[in-house]
Amino acid sequence: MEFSQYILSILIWLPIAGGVLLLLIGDDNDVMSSRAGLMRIVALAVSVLAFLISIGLYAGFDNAAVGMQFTEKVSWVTALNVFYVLGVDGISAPLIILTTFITPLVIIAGWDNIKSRPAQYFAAFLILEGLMVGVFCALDALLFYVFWEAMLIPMFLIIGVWGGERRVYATLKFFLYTFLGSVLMLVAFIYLYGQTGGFDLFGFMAAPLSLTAQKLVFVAFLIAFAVKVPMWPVHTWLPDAHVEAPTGGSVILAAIMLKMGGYGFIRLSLPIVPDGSEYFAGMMIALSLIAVVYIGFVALMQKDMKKLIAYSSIAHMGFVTLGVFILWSVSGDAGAGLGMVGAMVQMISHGLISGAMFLCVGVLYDRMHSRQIADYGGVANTMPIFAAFMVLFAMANAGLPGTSGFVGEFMVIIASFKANFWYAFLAAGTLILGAAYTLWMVKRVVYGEVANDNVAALKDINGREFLVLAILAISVLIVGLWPAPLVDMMNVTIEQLIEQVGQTKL
Amino acid sequence: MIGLEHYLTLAAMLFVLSVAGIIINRRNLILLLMCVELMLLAVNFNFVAFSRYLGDETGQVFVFFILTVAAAEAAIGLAILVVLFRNRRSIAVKELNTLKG
Amino acid sequence: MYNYYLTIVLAPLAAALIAGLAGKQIGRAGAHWVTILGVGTSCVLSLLVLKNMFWGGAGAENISVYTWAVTDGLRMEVGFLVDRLTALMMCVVTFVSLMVHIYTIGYMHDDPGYQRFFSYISLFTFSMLMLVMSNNFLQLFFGWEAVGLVSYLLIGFWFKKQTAMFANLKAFLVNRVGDFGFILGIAGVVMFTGSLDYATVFGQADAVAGQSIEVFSGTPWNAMTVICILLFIGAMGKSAQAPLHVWLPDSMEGPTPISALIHAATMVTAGIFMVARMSPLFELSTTALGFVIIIGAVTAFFMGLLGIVQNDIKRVVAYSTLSQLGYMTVALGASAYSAAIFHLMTHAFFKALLFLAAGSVIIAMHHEQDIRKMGGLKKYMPITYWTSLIGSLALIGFPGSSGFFSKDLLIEAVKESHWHDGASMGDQVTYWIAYLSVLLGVFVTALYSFRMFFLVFHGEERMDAETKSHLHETPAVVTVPLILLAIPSAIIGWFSADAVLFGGFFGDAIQVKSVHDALTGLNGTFWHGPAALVMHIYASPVFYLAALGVIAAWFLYLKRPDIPATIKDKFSGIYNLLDRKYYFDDLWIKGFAGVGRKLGQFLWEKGDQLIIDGILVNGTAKTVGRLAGVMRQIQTGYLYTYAFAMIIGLTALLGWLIWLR
Amino acid sequence: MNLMDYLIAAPEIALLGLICVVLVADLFVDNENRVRTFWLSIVSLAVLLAVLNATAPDARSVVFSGSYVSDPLSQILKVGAVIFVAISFLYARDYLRANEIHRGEFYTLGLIGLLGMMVMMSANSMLTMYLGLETLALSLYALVAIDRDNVTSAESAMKYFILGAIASGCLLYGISWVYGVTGSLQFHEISAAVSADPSLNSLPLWFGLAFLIVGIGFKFGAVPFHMWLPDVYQGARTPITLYIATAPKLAALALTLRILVDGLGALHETWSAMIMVIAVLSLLAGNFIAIAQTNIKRMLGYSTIAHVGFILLAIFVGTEQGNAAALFYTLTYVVAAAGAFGIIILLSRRGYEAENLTDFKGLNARSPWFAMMMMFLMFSMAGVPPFVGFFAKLNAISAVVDSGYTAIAVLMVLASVVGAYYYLRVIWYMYFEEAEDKAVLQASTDTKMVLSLNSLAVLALGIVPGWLLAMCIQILG
Amino acid sequence: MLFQTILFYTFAAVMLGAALGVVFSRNPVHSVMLLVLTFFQAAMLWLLAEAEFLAIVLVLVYVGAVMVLFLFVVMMLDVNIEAAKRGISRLAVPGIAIALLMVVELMQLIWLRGKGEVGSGGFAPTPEGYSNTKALGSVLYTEHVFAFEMAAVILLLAIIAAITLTMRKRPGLKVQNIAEQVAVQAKDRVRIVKMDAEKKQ
Repeated sequence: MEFSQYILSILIWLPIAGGVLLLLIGDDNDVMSSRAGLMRIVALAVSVLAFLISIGLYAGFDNAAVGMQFTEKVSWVTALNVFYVLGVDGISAPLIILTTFITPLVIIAGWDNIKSRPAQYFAAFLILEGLMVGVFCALDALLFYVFWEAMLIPMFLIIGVWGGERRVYATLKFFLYTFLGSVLMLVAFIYLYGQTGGFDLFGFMAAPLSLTAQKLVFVAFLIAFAVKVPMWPVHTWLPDAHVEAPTGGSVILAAIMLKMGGYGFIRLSLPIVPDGSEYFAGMMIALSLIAVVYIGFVALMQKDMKKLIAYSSIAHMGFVTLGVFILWSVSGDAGAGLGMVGAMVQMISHGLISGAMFLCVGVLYDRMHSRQIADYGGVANTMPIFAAFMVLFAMANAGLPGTSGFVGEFMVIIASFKANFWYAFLAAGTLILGAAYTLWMVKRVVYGEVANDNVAALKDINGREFLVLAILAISVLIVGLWPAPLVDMMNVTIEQLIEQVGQTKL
Repeated sequence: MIGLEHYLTLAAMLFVLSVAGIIINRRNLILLLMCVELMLLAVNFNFVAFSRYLGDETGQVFVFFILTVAAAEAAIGLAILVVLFRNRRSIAVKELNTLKG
Repeated sequence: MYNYYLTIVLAPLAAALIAGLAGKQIGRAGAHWVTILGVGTSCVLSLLVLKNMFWGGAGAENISVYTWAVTDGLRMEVGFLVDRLTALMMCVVTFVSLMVHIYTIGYMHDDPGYQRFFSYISLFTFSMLMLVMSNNFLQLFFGWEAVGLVSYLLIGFWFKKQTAMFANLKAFLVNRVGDFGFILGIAGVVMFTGSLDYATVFGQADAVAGQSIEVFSGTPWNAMTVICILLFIGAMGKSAQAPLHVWLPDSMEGPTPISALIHAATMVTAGIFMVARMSPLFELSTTALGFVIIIGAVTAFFMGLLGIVQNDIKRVVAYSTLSQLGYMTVALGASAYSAAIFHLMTHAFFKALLFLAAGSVIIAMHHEQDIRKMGGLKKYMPITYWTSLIGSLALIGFPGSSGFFSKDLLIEAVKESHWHDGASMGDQVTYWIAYLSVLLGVFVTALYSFRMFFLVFHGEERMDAETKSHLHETPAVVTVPLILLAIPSAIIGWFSADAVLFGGFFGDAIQVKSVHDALTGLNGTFWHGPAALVMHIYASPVFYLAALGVIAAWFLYLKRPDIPATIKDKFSGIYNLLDRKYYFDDLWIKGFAGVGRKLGQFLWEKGDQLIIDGILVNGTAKTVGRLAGVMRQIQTGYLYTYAFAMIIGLTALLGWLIWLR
Repeated sequence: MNLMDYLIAAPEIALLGLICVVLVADLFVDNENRVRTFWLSIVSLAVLLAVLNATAPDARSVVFSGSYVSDPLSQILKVGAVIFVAISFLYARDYLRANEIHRGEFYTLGLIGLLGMMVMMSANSMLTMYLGLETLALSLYALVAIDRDNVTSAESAMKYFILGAIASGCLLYGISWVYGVTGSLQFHEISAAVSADPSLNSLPLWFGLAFLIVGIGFKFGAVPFHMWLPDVYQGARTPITLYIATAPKLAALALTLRILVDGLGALHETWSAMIMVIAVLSLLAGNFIAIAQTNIKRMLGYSTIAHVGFILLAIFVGTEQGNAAALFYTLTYVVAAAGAFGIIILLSRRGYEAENLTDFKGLNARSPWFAMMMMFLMFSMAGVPPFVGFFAKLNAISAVVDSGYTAIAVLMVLASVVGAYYYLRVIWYMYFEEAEDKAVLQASTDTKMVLSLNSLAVLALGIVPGWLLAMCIQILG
Repeated sequence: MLFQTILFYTFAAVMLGAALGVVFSRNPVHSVMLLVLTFFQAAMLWLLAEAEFLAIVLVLVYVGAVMVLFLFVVMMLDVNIEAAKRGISRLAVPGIAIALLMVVELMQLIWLRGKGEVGSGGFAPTPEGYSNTKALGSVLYTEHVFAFEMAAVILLLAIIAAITLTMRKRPGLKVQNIAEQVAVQAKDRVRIVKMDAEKKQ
């Protein structure tokens, strides 16, 4: 019995166990009490341990291997032929590492500014972490679905309990929107179960399906994943959820949860219904481009920082779907694979950048309790270190080369040019729009004379905040300057995926 | 020749009449209980008719049990009615609407 | 040499990081010493590299540093291509940068953001070096954007100043418009060659030129034309060609040293450099070259005109920069890449000099920039005066100055270019537009240069008494760079023109089709060495036009200062047109930005909030809620309703069985 | 007719004996010591479980001249019913004591109701089924009215009674037609008669079927025969509601499966359409109207209607898979319902019914543990994994999809999205709002323990649903 | 035969008329009496159909016990008849309509569509010496013993329920304490009190 054999299970269940432990330790609203201290340390220790274990995953990951690694398989619900089967490949492994990487940061970020029910807060994040890892490594559709839906629960509570003014509206909208999306996916799963007799994803992939069936299944998947991504026009839950969520919630939501939509498209839609995906590819591309352009314009006019970043997330995620669905419009080198890898890198990078942006807003919000751009101005005068980070992340958000934000966009634009000039034309519009909305916000918030007394009274970030932002800044730069390790993880898997998608199932 | 159909028709009419009585009535709960008795009578008619038509006693046995149950039902129904009357001093159907929506 | 290159690039970066991250620890002096050391190292090593190329006979080197990423058959690398073009650029960049570093010590002496400033300009040097030394498009784009970033940071260096904040945002966004085209161009390159590497791409250039792309379906366009125009749009942004020039004058909100470094000498020339670097591609598309030359010509002439009406000392120089960049672009369009690069080099020196001199004046004037409030500074600031004079003369092409050689030869190259030989009507129109622009531009250049020169240094002293009492020459850290820049501005043409333009200096770095090669044609007909050219100035209209310009400036601004005002009144239409800069700012700000914001507001309020959220999402929720409210009414609470419902159900089932089944 | 018959029917006989013991023993207990009756009832139920266990059937055996059947289905349903009756007794105890309606008759009537359910579960003829049904129904009417001084209880009892009588009248009318057409009351004979003479499968039998469906629909609470359900859920005292909401659903399932599948399986084509219509209506009406509710008991009543829609849709497809799904659904739904009403009882105290949704405000602050338990239950009912409600819905939908009714499956999932809203609202009140009532929850340890186990069961069953599902499939396979 | 037919129609007409009277009568006491009449007519009809035992049981059990109970309750509750007089529900018209529709449906079934499927015509002939009562009795305690027991349970239930719901312990009411009664011992029954003789004062 080898440790590495169960590494995925450990990554799932360790945080969940930690979360349960926290719930058992119980709450103490006095931040300074020893119980609260113990609880925070447990939370951090568990999340850091999970991250260290995921480093082991990285170390043990074989870039050249085709197929799943670290697989585990146990029968779960025999009557339905459901298995507890886990495994990672080049698509899921980076996302898992991203998850375990972001969670400790979120926990540090919420260290002592969550005043009410901290144990439940941290427990929710730990449990959420386990479930998210579960989504990324589940290879059984039902197991996937269970993790996928279960994930909503902690998030629902995080937004609802620790959120802002309109948290109830936001969190209900979030839950119902995503729930609506996923139940249709469930119907599709059940349909496929009827066709194959099991919930094995590979079984689904191997099953021959008629074009009509594929189209319907694709639409069902689409609704689930499009909501999660989110794609225009099912995106409106995101700004609300982001605005109302506590900082940590926004970070997790933006950094990881949105990725599940993209992951779903790549892991499920493409290989299971290749012909259906091909049929709808044009529409998907159109929606992606609308997301990039339309949402770019909308983001420009936001008055709330979190909302702006939320809209920018939607626009950035448009690149993911674009990169994936140009698959059929391109052939040869530097085409489909590049788009797909670009989409994946964009997901990772967006995870880092949007997380960092939300943390930045959180830093301000903790001090001024406002997210309105108009309430700020000249923050750089009182918070120079913070301003430096903010500008860095803003630049990354605008896709500046050398930061991670550039890598994915670059790859996707290059690949989409091959598909159609206008795809690339509209996608590249983000260069202008992205810079416009991000930097305009930076201009109004960070620069200028000190706008009011509140800003004048601001204190620069403390060590804890510095640590979190610095870690993210370094990762943003590393991915931007040397994405090769990341890209190498994905190459083989994506190559294989494209080959698989290329074979019709009709 | 009087036969099955006639009895069935009679039963059907009684049945419908009892149903109509329940729907139309808005003043007296006791009347509803009586309509229920009528309805059971209609059913009994059916059973008797079929039993005789088929020459099979089981139907009549069933009627026997229905009569037993109907008696028990009447007892409990009236008991509930009494409870209701004690609480509300009224047995009007139309006033029985605090639970709704 | 690999270690040299690495050091050249990394030394400024390391210096920038030290000054930026550990600014507090190392102090002000530490910051300037470390950055000067870094840039100085780069400068020295760059000169060594150039020397090796020039005299050591070292060939071009194409080195890969590390693999950025490889996927789907596309290698994305970071690497250096160092040939003579690169080496020359490296020297220009590092030298000007070094000068600016030194100058900054004096200029920014009292600024609280001292360390930050040094960090930025060192970072800029690093970025610019990455740009010019790149051996592939990816890194080129990296450098391209990185210099944009630093430019953004530096324009907005005084972040409390609203105008500066406006200017830096504007600069970044307008540059992004260019980058938008640029990245599409790169995408086009990858599409047709499957590579980002210069060598590979150039190797396949001929094949690409044979292909076509349907941007609009049904109309196939030559692939190379599309790629080149897209790439050139990038250059238009960075090199501030009309209509993407609007950011450059505004960028003067930044501290003067960076105006010299970034917005005159180096960054803005990145576009010129890039086109020259891409000469193997541009050569294959006459259409693209036509586009380039027209844009250049328009910029060269019309931006120059704007210089005449500007009153801000830096803005005058800025418009002059625009105009000169237009010259270089025209040269590119005429396939005289070497001429463009040569002009780039000389321009770097004299324009940096002019900016620094302007900065010197500004220091002396206590940050007063309006030339109408200056005058007669000659006697207070002799060094600045003389160096300015050298710079201005070089700018207008005074015989023998560096500008003379570069500009004269450039104009001659345009005159003799393949456009002139073109048979078609279009070619001829292009030719005349280009040629007349550059020719008349000479007059305009002389006019605005000396207008400024006279207004600043001669004539009556219009500054207030307070300022006047403090007027004195600036300190050595300011004047030494002026002098050091004045020297090449004055003389570099003498011993580099022949080599750079006619000596095949660039070797394979610049490729020109023989039919396009006007410069080589000049060799022996027009060009007989520098001395001969100076001797034959009378044969060229350029000299007369320049002289006319200077005289006109003298007449209008020293002799009869009342005339300009009369002209202003008489031709108020034209004046307004010039004063409002042909309404380009309005086009961009009110036009595109305004429409964009309105569109954003509209999409947000009507699209997101009203239709999607209001009607579709919340509307559905409300409908469900209302439906629930209506449906619960069925549950009236009356027994008879309940019984009725049951009976209806029963009747319906029976009815279905009887009649429908 | 021999001794074997009595042995096989031993659970019912034992229960009847125990009822008499409890009934008599209660006379010797005065009001202060009524809890002894409770414990005696619990012991009786434990004994009954033991008897059930001892007589667990391996196969189907029909006794008492075809009136009584003992098979694995009846066994599992009976075990479930016994357990839920015991749970409802436990949850009820403290509440009844606090509200001074702690009377021995509650337990007696509850046990007689259980007997009725068990007879229904084991019924193999229409007659037995009817008698079991009436035994259950009559004890329920009495239970609803047991708080004699409560106006709404009396009102709801009256409504329940009248409508119940109409429903059983319809059921009987239907039985009479089936009897008239097939000449038999026993399910397997009816089935055999229809198979032997397909011409019987025509309008008269269908008519009988339609009337039977009214009875079934009423018992389950399916639209449009559901009208009693919200009123009774709201009007009855909460422990009674708990009782009604749990075990009788198992009996209703038995009623449905025995009549429609065992008896009239050959008419599947006809009844499936009817069941489908009422199921879909239940699904929609239940979920929609529940949204507009402010009383949580009433809301859960409408939610029950929606769940019934799911159960009936699983049955409507007529496959073994569907029946197994219905069984699984019912069993697990009842677990969740027991827990939910248990928590409502927990929140109530002397003279105070926690029956408004707003009473749940800030429960997380008052008792994080039970707030979490309630959250589990609500998510389970909403069908969110990893709670068992998800698997229940999954099986039901799976059965529907596998029979080719994908559109209905889509409707089912969409309805559950609508339904999710009102479950979420409970969680919202518990977690996102401040408490208006800060009183500490009072309950005895055993209640708390069982309630916790009950609620945790929805999670545990969600994580390991396999055994129960396998059991359901095996039973109905 | 004809005589039987006439009897059938007479009884049927009276029964339906009485049933209508039950539903539409304004006085509950009248309703109860009309219901009794209905049951009597039904019993007659059953006799015609040769279901003698049930006919008798109907009269004995129903009229004799249940209807009396009804009457008793009507009297006991002392309903204000005047107040209860008016009022037909809003659903009267649709109610009657739906009832008519149902009649149409059932008639369709019985007379038109069901013809030949239900079978029609007279009742099965009874063998010589057939005793309806005996026939029922012989199956009631054998085949239907389980049901019979259940019927007993239901009656027990009815007793319990009725008592539970209606028995009131008024304050001051003297009730037996069964526990005490059973647990009583001889020494509790007789208490010997020793007392001193009274003295005359």
